[in-house]
Amino acid sequence: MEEDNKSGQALSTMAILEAALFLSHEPLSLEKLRQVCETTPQEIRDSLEKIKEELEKDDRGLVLLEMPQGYQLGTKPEAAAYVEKLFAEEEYTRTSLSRAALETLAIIAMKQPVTRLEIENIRGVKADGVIDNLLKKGLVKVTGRKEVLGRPLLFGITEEFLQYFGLKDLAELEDLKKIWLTDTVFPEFGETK
Amino acid sequence: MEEDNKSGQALSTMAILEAALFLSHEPLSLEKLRQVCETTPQEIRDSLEKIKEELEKDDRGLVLLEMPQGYQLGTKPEAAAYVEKLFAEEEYTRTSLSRAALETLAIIAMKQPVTRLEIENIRGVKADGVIDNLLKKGLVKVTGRKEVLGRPLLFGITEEFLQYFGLKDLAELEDLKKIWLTDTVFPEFGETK
Amino acid sequence: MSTLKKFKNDNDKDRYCVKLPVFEGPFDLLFHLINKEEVDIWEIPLAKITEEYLQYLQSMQELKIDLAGEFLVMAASLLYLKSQMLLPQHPSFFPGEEEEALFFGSKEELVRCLLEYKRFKLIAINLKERENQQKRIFLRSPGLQRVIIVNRQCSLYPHDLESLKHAFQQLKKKKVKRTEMISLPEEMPFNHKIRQIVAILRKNSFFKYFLDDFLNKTEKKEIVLTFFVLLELAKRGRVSLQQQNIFGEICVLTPLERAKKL
Repeated sequence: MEEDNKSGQALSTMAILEAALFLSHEPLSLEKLRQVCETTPQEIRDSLEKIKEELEKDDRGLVLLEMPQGYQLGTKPEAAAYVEKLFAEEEYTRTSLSRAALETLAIIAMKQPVTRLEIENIRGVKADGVIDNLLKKGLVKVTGRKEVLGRPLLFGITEEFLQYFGLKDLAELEDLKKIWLTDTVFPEFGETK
Repeated sequence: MEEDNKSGQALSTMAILEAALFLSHEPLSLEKLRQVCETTPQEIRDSLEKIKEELEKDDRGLVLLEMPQGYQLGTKPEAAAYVEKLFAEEEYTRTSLSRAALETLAIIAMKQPVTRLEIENIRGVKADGVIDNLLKKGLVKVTGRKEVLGRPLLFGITEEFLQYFGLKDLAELEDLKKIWLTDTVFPEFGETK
Repeated sequence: MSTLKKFKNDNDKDRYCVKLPVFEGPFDLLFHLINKEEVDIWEIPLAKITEEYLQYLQSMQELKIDLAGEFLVMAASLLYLKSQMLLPQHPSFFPGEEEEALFFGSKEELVRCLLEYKRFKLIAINLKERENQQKRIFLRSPGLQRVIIVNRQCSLYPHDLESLKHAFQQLKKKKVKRTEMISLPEEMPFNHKIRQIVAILRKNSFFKYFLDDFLNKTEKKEIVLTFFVLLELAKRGRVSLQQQNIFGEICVLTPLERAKKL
């Protein structure tokens, strides 16, 4: 944009990326980063890779998250117990999803688009309350109607679903499906409460 | 707090500091950082020093700012022209302070606590508008009332004043006061427009 | 920790939940029972499992826990299967209708349902792990400070600090001179000054000056005189004075045609 602003020595793409990712509180797309850095997507990708490597070092406390909408910096999971102290309790206590919600989400993610009845048939329990809740949370959305009697709503997962579970894209979700094929002994589901 | 949370490998103090400084939107005091990291002030100081050194490298885009209230991460000045693109025009375009505002600030900084009338006597013009504006900007605050007829408000500068002008502490402001005493030839005041 | 809090202020129902395993529906319970038997899912001892299932329901009822209808449907389904196996030569007394109200009509169907349920449970476990991991990653929240951070880092602030220093210096000058009394001579060389200024206005083809252009004098008397002259000229309509905004520059304008007349 304003050429005259760019006085002083030039920064490396890595440095500009770090500054941009630091300032943003939402994921930045590759395209956005390209605009900011004024360089090629390839160099952005390479620099992001290098940043990721650097962050793996023990003296660094951040991670580079790859999300459906782009890249974002976060703190390392191991730092959680420390940095939590920065926040008031109510601020960071994020409620976990209930088992019912997780099971319902699993079905929707694997079988989408799927109707409420189909979900209920698999779990053997009513699903309206859970689905309403997931819709409210934005983890699930209505994708259309099934062209059968009664034209029931079809549900699918959202980008926020991927983000919530730290999945980069739908391909990573597909990897999850491989659990379908394995036949391990069924592990006891840990108590959530 | 919850000891059991601290599972996984331990992070270095540097890493925890980075995570904490990354998350905070305001300067963190040494005491606060000590609480977060659960270590000695000496180790905090050493680690901050190391972080500062690391940030000087060309591949890093951040700086560690030392401010009256503590430490904070910011982006390198050289990155400004790039990262500005992340924000909508109106968000980052900052209007410089007017000459009237600067003069008023100078008076308040030098003679605080000072009344509006005293400011007006020095500048020879009404100051209410300017003071209101500075109060709104948070650069100036009401510190009390002068015990004279009419009990006029007294004004002083805020911590944000120091931050705004990149002054580390009041000692640095004292250095500025020396200008008051030196007898240099008055240079023509540059137009702000 | 959260369990404790819940325990304190919740009703009986939740307190029982702490003691008894909670099941997310009839399949969940059934799965639990089969799991306990440690048998292959295809070799379910149906009679035994059915009995245990019913026992569990009974204990729940004794604790006055409201059972969802689905648990009873499952009980009916299991009993139906059991009866079928006892009477293998009569596949169905009430074909169609009866089966529709049940979860499954044959052992194969039951196993298929259980397997499908198991897969989703496994995926749910995987999601749970991911959730736990993600919850420990903190992101920067949108903060109002953001803009200030950027700005402070812009090369703007050293400039501001310089401006502040200049302001100090200027004030210092003002401070010293302010209280000085200026006495004007009784006979002001007024007309001479008017001619002088008019000459300037005529000589140049500009029609816009700044007040500072005229007041840029070293002698205080000179400044005062010039100021009065300009006011006089404005009064006579030879020039007009304009100030765009408060504390802004004052412009001295000479209308083009008038400038010629002068």
